[in-house]
Amino acid sequence: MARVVLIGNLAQLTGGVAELQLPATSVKHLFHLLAEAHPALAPHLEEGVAVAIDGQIYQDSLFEPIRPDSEVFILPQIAGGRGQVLHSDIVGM
Amino acid sequence: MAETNGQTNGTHYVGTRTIRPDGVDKVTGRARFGADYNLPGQLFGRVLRSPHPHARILSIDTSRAEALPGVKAVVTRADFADQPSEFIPAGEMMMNYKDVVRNVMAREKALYEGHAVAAVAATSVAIARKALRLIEVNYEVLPHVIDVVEAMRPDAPLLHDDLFTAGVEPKPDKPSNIAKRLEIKVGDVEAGFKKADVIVEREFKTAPVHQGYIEPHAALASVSEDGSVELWTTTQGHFIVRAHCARLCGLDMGKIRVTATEIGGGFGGKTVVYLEPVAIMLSKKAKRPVKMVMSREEVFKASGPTSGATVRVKMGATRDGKFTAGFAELKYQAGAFQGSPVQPGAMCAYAPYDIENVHVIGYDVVSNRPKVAAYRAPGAPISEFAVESVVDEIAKKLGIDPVQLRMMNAAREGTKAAYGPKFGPIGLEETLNSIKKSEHWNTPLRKWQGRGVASGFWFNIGGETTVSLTLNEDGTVSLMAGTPDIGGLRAALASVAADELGVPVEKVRPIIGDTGSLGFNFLTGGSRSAFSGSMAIVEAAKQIKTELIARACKLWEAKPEQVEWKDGAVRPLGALAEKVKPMTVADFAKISGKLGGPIGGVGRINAQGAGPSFGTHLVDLEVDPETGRTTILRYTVAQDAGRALHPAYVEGQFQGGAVQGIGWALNEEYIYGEDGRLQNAGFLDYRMPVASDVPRIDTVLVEVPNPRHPYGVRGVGETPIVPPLAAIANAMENATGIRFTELPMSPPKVLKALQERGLNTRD
Amino acid sequence: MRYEAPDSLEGAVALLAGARGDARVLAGGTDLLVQMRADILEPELIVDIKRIPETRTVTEERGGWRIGAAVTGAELTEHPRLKQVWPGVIEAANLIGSTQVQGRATMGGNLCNGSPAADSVPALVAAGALASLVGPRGRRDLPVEDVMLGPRRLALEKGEIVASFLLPPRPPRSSDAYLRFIPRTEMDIAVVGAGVSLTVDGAGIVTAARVALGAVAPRVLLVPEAARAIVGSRLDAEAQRRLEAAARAACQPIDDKRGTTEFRIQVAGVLARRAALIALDRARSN
Amino acid sequence: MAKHHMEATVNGDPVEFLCETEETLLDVLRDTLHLTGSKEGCASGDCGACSVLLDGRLVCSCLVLGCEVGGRSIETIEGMAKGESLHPLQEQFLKSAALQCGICTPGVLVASKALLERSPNPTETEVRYWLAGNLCRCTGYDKIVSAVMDAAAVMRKG
Repeated sequence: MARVVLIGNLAQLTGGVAELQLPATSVKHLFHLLAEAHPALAPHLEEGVAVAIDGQIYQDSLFEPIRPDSEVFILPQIAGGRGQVLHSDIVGM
Repeated sequence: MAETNGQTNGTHYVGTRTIRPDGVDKVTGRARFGADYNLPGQLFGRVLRSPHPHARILSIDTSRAEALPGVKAVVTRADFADQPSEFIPAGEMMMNYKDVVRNVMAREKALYEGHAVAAVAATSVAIARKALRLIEVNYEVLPHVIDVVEAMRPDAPLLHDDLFTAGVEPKPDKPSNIAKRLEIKVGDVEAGFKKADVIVEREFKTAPVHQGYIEPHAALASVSEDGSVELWTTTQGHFIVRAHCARLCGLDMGKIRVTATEIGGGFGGKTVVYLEPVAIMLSKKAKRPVKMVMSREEVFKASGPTSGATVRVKMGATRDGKFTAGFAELKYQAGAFQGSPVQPGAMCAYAPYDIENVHVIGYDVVSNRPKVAAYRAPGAPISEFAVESVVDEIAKKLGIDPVQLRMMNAAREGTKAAYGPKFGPIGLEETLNSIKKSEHWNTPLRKWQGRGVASGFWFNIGGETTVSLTLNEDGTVSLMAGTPDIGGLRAALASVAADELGVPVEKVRPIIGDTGSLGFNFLTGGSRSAFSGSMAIVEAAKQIKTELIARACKLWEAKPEQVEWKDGAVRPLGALAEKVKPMTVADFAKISGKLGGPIGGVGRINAQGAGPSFGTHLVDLEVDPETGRTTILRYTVAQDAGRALHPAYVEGQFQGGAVQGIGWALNEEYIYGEDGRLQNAGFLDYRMPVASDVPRIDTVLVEVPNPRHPYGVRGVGETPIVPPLAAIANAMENATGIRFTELPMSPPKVLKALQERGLNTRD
Repeated sequence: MRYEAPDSLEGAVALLAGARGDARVLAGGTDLLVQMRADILEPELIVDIKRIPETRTVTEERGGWRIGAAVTGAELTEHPRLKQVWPGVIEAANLIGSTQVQGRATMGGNLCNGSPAADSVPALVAAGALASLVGPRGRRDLPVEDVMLGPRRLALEKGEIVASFLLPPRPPRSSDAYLRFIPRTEMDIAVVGAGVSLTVDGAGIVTAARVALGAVAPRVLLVPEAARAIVGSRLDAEAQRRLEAAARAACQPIDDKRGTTEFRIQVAGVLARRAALIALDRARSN
Repeated sequence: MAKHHMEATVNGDPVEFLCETEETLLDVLRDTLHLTGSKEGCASGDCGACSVLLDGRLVCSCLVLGCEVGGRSIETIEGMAKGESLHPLQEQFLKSAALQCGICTPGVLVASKALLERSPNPTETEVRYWLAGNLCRCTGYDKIVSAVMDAAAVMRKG
């Protein structure tokens, strides 16, 4: 079971649950399991979050594998994708 | 066939100081920037802007302007379809096209001085300006609020009656100017403070500052009768501009072709659309090309600065210097619409340190100012200024050398970042060490001189990137990237392509393609363009090498294991080497037709694995105690670049970021009058550093390779603006004994502080 | 918008006097063009005075110097002799804007722009310079301190222009200095300016002095009390304190984006003292 | 009223143009003569991106009226390279990576040329103060200043 930690306001959408154990095998699978457990999270998962798997941050990347002993953090996304976003959050330069 | 990339291919251009391919055009005046484009029959567009910081727009009468000979089109809020209140996530900061369309053209209300209210296209600039004076706008002036703390008061003038603070439970029943409250919690700060022997708590204030690019926003749009659009604009991301214009103007993306002109600086400020949708709507009405260029005053009043903020920081440490807890409360100005960089500010605040218990609360607050736009490491300089100032105070209280204290608490590989996950290999310690070892650090100072140090962190990003490599018949290589080149990107990418294909770098011609020539590219920002672009080139080159090896096998009737790619050629192995000669890229190019047609590769990636970049800055300064004037005497930047593709342009990023930080720390600020109007909307009184204000900026290139990048590259562009604010405040404290907590540290503030302590004399 | 470039003072005066709407004199244009572009001014007539010989020449006259109102800062700096005689005036003119602006900006324009922060004006006032005005009623000389009445308000009659400045003859052991305060090292408008001109006797005692302050009142101030504070002294610590106090007492500054009232008053004393010490040092070595 | 008919010399070539009184030399260069190498960053003489030489004197072309330049000689960035060969300053700016975005570069080069014509061996301080009227937001000025000093050395050797 991967250890999954929600950082920041996302925990508010789970009624305060900030840490879960989930048998996720990929980011896509993880999102599916999270959405099942906490439907309020669903709209925020497909766009708008980054996923850190064992320290490495991934964004808009559904097929990244997750190992049973992985430590996974769900973070605010570090930049908006696809440009549906006018002011992407962390885009300087 | 062996996996090949730069490392195994024997790199020789990467890491060297090649001449940038776009250089000659830029030193001869040939390079075409936003305002340098013109089309036959073009009209000139001008924008009418609100003189009021906050006013209801009761009516707009454009009839007299439209009647003026030479006026071909006028647009107002009526020409832009309203957008539904649909939140699109960008990080946890939600963006909303309902706001975007209102920022491009005011609807119910003008929310800041300079807010666009109408626009005109005419046959001459003079006529367009005259027409603006003929537009009658009937305003109901409303009370305004500029300061972020005042805007948070329950009785403050309300900007949006449908804005309810997000992130608080239960959902508020009254609207407010607080768009959002966010929180980051790691460990237990209360327990952490209990373990502390020393606790320092301070409140800081920073002023909004503008990105200050020298090239004003400019756009040239041509809309034809069939609704297809050509747009030339100075932007950090033409694919992003296309997406926004499609949405705001109700057009199909496929019908919009956006060309990114050479860009005269952006620093985050050109990740946003202002003129583009307006030029398109004017051109659509007039059926003629429309050119729009902002004046410098418009740039200051109507394009994004970054947030001013109020920040409270509380840190605890043990007697022997271990940080036990860090708390921060961040109140960031968003401008007239929600969306300040408070989220990244919160995540970065304690990122440089290995600290178990962190609690950061952030507020995103609207007020009657221009909507903030990204600016170099958005949000981070503000929160890290506060934390790095307090770190220095702790060092002083404990009598520990400030570099030593940072070293003792520095984040390193495996450290759990203050925003959650563990760090991979990072270079903070190396930057601290190189500063400590520097001759600069060990030079004595005189009275009224001070020395300060501070570290800084930025995430960096990857993201969607498409780059194409095409072999021309003569063996030269055309490289097309889709991220605008602001500071030497083409030079860096050309070196990578040359090394990947084993061709001379001058045989590689890099260009920035338009939105019709390449697949999607996210914008140049987040320090991603060299990182992601070079990754995509490795991928594109791999396709070419695979194809060449396949063709060689066909031609030589050989098996893959009988050939290898080495140093820019497919080489026969063993017995085969007796029969055939190695073939270079150029050899294949000459006869590509005979071997199956044109040869090329396209790297289409969503780059992951961006490595964070840490930096440490060291500054010496001198204060004139009688006038409060500060002179920067000496400056050294040490930063981890992972691997510098082009060292000179990496150093340039370090130096430019440091000097922008010097301006932020000492003189730059938005100054408002009681009337809510900006008083210094020009270079004269905005006071960016000039050449005589700054010394040499020495650089130390630290290279701790990023294991997730084929060349070890980390983004470098943003981190350099993070440390200067605190480094300078720490040096001021060292010079005067006074802890300055408000930016800018301009002479009147400094002299006042010195006078209050009777220090304002030379002796 | 009409543009005229007469080659005689009479021609310029006639054009200005006859103008129907707003008429403006163009010397260096470094203020006029900016105000036109910012829609602050929309003159009906622009009279370029740079083709008028008197406005463009520097000549020795009556033992002093006559400097054309349209001579640029760069030209003044390059003049072989002026810098020795009037270093303060030249360094002041030299502080108006960047190198580029120096190529255009003039002392006439600097004065007639009517800004209390004009850099060359306190130096000219300290120097005891006269402005040579030519108008419909002929020529008259006015002390520079009397030309400006307040922000954008001048003592010029309709049709009257500043043709040149007259710097008086210099007794031995005399010199001057000008200092200004700006937040940056260049490119800013003076937050405070101080000009000091003085003469010392063989024993190094100040026998005559003029002290002028800029940007601390609605107009550039001549401060006789400050001069009195140092005449008869060797500018010792006590005299310096008196000078600072007198200079500060004369200030009635505003609070604005460039500096606070308190800041301007405090720094005016400091700059007056520093300028006086530089002038003294120069005078002694003359 | 009618436009002014002007004749002047730009980069050694005779030019004729018509302009309104309010048009600046920068407007004329960019919009009428299509010499867009000179840039408008502020239109108030505060950024130096429009720097040109007017009868050999460094000025901001945004602070000169088009109708003032009759019979005078103007040098812009477009006239800096002679034939095939770049000016030593242009060469050095490329070698030293003294530009990033490049918008300020034409003005900086024209201003630096004016400096080296007057002062072939400038100190770093002299260079920094001479160029104080040329804003650059990208480079922090470091590589610009060293490029000018190095170009000066090259030019002294001849």
